[in-house]
Amino acid sequence: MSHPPPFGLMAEFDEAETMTAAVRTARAAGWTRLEAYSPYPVPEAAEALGVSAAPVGYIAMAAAAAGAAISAGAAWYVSVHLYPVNVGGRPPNAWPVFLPTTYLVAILWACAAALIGMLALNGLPRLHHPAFFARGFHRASEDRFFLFLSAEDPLYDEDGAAHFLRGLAPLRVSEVRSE
Amino acid sequence: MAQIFTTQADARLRLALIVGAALVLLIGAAVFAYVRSGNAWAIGRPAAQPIPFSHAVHAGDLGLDCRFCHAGVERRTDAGMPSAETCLGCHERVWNVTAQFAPLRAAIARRAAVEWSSVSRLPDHARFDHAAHSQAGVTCESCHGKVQEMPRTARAETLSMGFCLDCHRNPAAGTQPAAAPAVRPHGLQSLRYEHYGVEVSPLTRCSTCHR
Amino acid sequence: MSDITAPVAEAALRPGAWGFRIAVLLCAAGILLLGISVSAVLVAGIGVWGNNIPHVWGFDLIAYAWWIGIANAASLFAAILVLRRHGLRTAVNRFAEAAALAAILAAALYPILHLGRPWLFHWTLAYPHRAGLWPQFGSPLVWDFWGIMSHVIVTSLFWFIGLIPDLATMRDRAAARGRIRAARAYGLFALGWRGSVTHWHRHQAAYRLVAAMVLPLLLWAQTVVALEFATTLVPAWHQARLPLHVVVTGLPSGLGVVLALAAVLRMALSLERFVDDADMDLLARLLACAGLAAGLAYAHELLVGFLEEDETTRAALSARVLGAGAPAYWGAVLLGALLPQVLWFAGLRSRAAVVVPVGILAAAGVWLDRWSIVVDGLLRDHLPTMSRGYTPSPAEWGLLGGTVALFAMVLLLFGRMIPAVSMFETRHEESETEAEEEER
Amino acid sequence: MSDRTGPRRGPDPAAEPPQPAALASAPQAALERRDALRLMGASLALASLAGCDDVPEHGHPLHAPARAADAAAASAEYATVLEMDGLSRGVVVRTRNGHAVKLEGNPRHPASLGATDIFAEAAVLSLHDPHRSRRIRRDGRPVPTAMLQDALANMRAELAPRGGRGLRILTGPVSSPTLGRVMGQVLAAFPEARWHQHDPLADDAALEGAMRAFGRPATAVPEMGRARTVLCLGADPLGTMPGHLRHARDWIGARRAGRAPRLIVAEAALSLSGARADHRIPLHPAEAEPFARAVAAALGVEGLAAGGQHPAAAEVASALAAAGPEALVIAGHGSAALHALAHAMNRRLGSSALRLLPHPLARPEPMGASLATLAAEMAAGEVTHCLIFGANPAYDAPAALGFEAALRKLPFALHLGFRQDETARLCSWHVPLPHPLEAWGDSRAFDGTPAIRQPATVPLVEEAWGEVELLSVLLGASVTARAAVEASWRAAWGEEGFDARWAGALEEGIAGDPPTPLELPLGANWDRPSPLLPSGLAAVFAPDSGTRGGAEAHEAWLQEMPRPLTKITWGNAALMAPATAAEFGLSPGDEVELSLGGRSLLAPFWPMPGHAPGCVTLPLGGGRRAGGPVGEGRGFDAYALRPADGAWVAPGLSLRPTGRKAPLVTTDSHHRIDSSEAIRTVAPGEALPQPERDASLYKDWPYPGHAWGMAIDLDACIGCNACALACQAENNVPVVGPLAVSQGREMHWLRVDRYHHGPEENPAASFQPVPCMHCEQAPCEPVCPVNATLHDHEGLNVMVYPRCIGTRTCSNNCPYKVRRFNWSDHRRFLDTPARNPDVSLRPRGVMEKCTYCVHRITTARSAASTEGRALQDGEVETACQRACPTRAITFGDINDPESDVSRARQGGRHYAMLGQLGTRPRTTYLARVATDTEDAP
Repeated sequence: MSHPPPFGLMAEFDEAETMTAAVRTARAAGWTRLEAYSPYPVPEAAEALGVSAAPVGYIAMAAAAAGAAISAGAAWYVSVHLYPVNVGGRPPNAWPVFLPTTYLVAILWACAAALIGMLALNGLPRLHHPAFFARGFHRASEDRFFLFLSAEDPLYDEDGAAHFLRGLAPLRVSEVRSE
Repeated sequence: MAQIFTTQADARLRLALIVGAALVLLIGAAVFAYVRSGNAWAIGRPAAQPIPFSHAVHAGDLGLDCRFCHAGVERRTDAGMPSAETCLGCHERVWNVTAQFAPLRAAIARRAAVEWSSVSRLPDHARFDHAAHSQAGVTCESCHGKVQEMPRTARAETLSMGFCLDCHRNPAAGTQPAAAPAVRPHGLQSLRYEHYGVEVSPLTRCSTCHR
Repeated sequence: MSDITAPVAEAALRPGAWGFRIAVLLCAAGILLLGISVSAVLVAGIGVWGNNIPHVWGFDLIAYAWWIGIANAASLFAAILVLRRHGLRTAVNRFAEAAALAAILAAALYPILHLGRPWLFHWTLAYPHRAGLWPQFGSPLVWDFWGIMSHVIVTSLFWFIGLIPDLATMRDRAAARGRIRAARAYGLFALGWRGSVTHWHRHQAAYRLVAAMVLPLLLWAQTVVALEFATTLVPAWHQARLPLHVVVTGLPSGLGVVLALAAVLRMALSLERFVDDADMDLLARLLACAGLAAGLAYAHELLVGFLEEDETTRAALSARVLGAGAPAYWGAVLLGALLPQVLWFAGLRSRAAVVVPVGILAAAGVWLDRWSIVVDGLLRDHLPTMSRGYTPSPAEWGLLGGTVALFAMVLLLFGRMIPAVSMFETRHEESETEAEEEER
Repeated sequence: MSDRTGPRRGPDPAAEPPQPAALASAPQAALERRDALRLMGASLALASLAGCDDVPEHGHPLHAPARAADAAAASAEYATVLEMDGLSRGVVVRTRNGHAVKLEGNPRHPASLGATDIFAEAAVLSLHDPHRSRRIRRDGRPVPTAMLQDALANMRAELAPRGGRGLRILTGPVSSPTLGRVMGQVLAAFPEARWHQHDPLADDAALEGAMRAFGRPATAVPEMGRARTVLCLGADPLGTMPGHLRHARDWIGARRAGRAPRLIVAEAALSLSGARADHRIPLHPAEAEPFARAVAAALGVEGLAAGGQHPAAAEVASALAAAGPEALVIAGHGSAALHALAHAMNRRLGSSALRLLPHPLARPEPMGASLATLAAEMAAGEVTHCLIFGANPAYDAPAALGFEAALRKLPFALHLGFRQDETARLCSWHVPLPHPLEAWGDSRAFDGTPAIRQPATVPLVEEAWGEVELLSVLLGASVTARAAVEASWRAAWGEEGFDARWAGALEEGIAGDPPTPLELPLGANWDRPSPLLPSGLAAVFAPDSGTRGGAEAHEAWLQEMPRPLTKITWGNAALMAPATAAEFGLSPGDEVELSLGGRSLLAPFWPMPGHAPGCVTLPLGGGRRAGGPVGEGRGFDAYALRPADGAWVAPGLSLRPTGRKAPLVTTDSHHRIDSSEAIRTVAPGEALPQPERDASLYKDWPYPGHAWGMAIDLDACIGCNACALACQAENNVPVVGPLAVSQGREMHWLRVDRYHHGPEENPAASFQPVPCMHCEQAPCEPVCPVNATLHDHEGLNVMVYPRCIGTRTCSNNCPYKVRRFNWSDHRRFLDTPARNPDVSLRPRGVMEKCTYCVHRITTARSAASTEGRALQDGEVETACQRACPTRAITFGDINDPESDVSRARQGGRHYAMLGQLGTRPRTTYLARVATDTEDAP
């Protein structure tokens, strides 16, 4: 049985605060390829990791604009160019009555884009991931917190990284294999 | 801990998503194409007729004018189907095949019309005026196709609302300018108007064709 | 801390009890009734209903507006809790969202079924039809079509986004117990969620963003339903205040259903720890508030209607309020606005035997309000010669009963299969509480 | 099928192909089944026949030379006549492929002047009725024609030696010169035979009154157009009186010309004339004669045998006196003395507004007495053979007469009738009668104008026999109906120029002029007062405005058409003044038990504002017991209470509420006094303020070609429903049945709203026909999600049935509520040869509504553009417009300032219903002109 190359090292914590502190320490130590796992949102840790959620908002906003434009544009194009008809004496381009659907479609697209954008930014769906190899990782969705150092980090070497993590007072440090 | 999904699971999921999306698009496109296709409108499928009449022989080889049999085409809503007398007027003398013409003789005996099957029948709610169209320069061929090449008469166009609208939106393309004035003085074409800069033609109003 | 997750997840993962099975059977019978009623409408046409001219709409639109009201109020409530990061969100968000989703599914049946030719409903969609025809974008019904479609999709999205991390929990628990099939099923829908802090960050942004979008969407969707009436020339309907009235009087129905549901679920699934007495208390007081708001809407209706409106509108209102429409109107006021006021009494609102019927009756009161608008609004029209009565037929009652069963069935399955309270929100909440305690 | 299109089988035995013997002996059930299949199949099977104009028995189409080439394929029109109470009115029948699809009035005929009434319109429906009689039957079983011929031959052989003793012939009222002539021949050949006539609606009192006044059966025909003041004593010249279409036209003609005849109506139940009266006096039947006497006395009529008192008399008399020779008194249903008084008053006033004409019937006689004699003879066993032609005494003879029991005893009774009705069931023989649109004949109008009735449609029943054909067998010389009619007119006109005159008569629809008026002196001893009616509740019998005497009860269009004043459909009700009903504690729809002379019946009560107190109006024509599913059991049979002499009034009625609700279907949800802004009234000469065209943010859509509009003159509308029925016939509008009507699902595209205004004891009534308003800013259109209702380039609000998905929102947003929804699929009942092929049938689940007869517009437009000319004003006539007796509806191009409709809109009475809503309707109204019973605003 040949050992596959390691994916990285996982340190397990039982408190969000220790994990957050560990993230801060790691960042200060110059680690760049690292990730933290938690059973509920820990905004402080995200902040420490330097993650921005703004792109989700931008995606939603762009989708809203596109949806609105398509909806209003379709209504206008159909009513003015494709088949102009006399509906109760209203002019062909009765734009105020196109607004309600435009508004609804914009919201619909924004919401759908928020979900899809969030998933895309997160690289989800990804059913198989090396992180699931980590020991005790199933408790990441329950009550444990993890800090992960990637093997691809320039600072990474197996012993140094393990030593660094042990210094952060984890419950356990374990190697994560890549496959 | 152990992985719940294998490494291939992600690939399979992606494939499933892509195939699913492609299927949806494909089915949509197929339906879109089918409802516009000749199949959905029975194009090319001849109807059962009381006698095996061939337009290819009469209109093609012999070069008979359409109006010889469809006498009302320039004057009436209904172009008219030939009566048994019209057929037998010639066929008493030429190609007098008694067995074939039995339905015609029966019709004369019953004083009834010959029960031709129409291949261009429009639905009950549509009204088509042959006189108005022929006077406006619409050729028979534009709707009925090249009947002079059809041994068994079959529908040549969908005759769907979209088909009618194509021509009603742009009548010039479908008519023979030589055969009629560009715009008939009291025809609907003469009453095009503009509203808020949008040009509207009476030819595309519902009541022009529907009843 | 794993004792937070266990009871909630266990409720979903343990085998069904007898009570559950009986309830499912009852609902299945109701859904059979729904099937029969729907078939009757599809086969024989809506002539099997009691509608006529001028009562072209009856039970169909009443039930539609009513279900939409429940869905709206419940969704609105859930979205506000998320946005305000209110403590109650851990307890009732999931119910509220699920109730909203079930209600919107029940509601979505009606706009299609009530058509004279339901199989042609897709003509309201803008797609290239072979006849060259297009929908009429100015119609409130097209607005409503988009409204209900957006409503269904956005409510589902909102519910699903909140559910992803909990599905991951379920996956992991099932895997830990060696139930690999269940783990795979949950895992597929958890989309490989692994609790990355980065993911959480974006997830929260999307969740709150959708929650923020739910507010205007729902207000507008409800408004569009009201606009179907308010844009007509019927004197009782042609009012600028109607959208507000419909939104506000819809609140007691949604909150009433959420309250009743919370009371029932926490007993049935033994979730007293997560939906605690304080949560129930707050929810009950909210329902009382909603009743108060509805009461204000009625007061506004009467004041404006009798003091400000023209003679035709006044006559129409007076027929609804004082004439033949009085039973429905005052029934709505009594059940939707006045009855919830008993919940101001702490002794009463702590009892499930009070809270459940009050919640359900509040919803029934809103149904009466919709009857008062849809049916009794036509008691007095412009011309007296075309007024007729309206009596619902068995097929309409069957449809109403059937959609109630459908609603209950969706909720039963929800309670059985997915976590009834938001586990990650609960964890989050409790960790914050602990932190606060520590600070003290 | 060839035998159907050949010369139709007449009574000639030689022409009769032998019937298969098996048919006669086949089991009854099999025959019935076979028959049922034929009933359903026959009309459809005939649809495939194209053009039968060369069939000798077929009629002569209008404008024959011009249309000859196209006649086979397209439409043809025939001028013919239809009878009502034996008197004819002219119609033009439009046919498609040989089938009658629509009737319209014949403008040349004096009893029509181009208008129709609901009964004429419904003839198309009865023609195609699947329940009409199709087989010769003996004791109820179909038998071959040969058996009938044998039976007739035997009968002739039996009767001839004894001079016809024991033979009785009972007909309806006969105005036909030919039938009269043939009857004369029969009576000459069988001197002991007797001819009786029966008509439940016959006005025997009018005949008796004329006999008293002039000593001969004259008839006084009013000339409404020449009168300045008209007193109607129970008469209804605008509604039920013979010649009503003509009277209505004369009345409105004078009213439009500013010579409005002041109409004073004294009557018990509110009638159409009463509704439009300038002054109406609710009069209990017991007061009728005293009132007339008081008026006569005040006028100075000589020879009065008794006096009378009535508070209103003096005023009425002075109004009549002031009009002098332009005054006119018309008596209606009442006593003979009342008619005599009317004649005397007219004579005293020197009235020039009436014509005294010979009675139009071939043999005028008091029909009640005639029937009573027959019944007595039958009961006494003096009758061995009875031939009943077209009459239905087993149903519509007064029950007190015992006619049914007497008829049952007859050894040989032959019923020649259109349906297997109550009488047919009691007769040993039944022979189908052809529909008037299928058979040759002739007839006279109310003023005696003769006309030839020609078949306008392919005969749908092979075995039908006309009266003349059957009688000719009895005479031993079989002739066809056409030959008999031709013989009559050949005798009248002479041989010279006969063919041209005959062709002209068929083309014109009239066969000569009315007779010259008579100059008759008032006889001595003309006034013989009737015995005073005892006090107490009185029953007043009246023809139902939908089913008349019951003969029309099987016409579904008529059953479903809301009665003009009560809006009752599919039945009848006991009508009373609200005050009288209050005495009995009745509310609308309560069931009451009515007893009179030992007989009783159950009837629903319905209030009628303006009804005279102390009496109950019982409409005749309900409770049919046979003849078809349409009419059977609709309402109650008032003949059960009618006195044996067929009187219109019977005292001593007792009424008892049963405490139950009776099933009564009405479209009247506001059966009380209810005025509305919808109806406007102006003082004579007053102009309504014409509102500014309301401002809009949007520019108006241009209508560069025609812009169709309709103006409905409420001052001319008499509420007769002809427009609504014409619309139903023209547009293939379905009949939905009583259940659906009770649910509020009636389908009439054009309804006639009735409003009462004024005091409940004596209100005025206004009628308002409401078709689609074709609003320029139509509220229905913007709410449709699929563009199924739109405006076209000529301003029509069009409804696109195939596009409709049935959200019904358009109806919600229609303030006029003129849209109708197909709650179920009616197409299978409509897809018959009787349908108008120019109007498509609507499937289940779609909206429909008035189209302004868009098919007529497009047909006319195509015809004009094919001929390279512009459409002329008046070239497009809507069905409702064409039917209206008072020309209340004008339709045309409002872009053309010279069109009739533009001129109507320019008058001061023009207004838009609910105009304040900003819908800008194209259908607009002309306000009513106030009369003295109502106040102008």
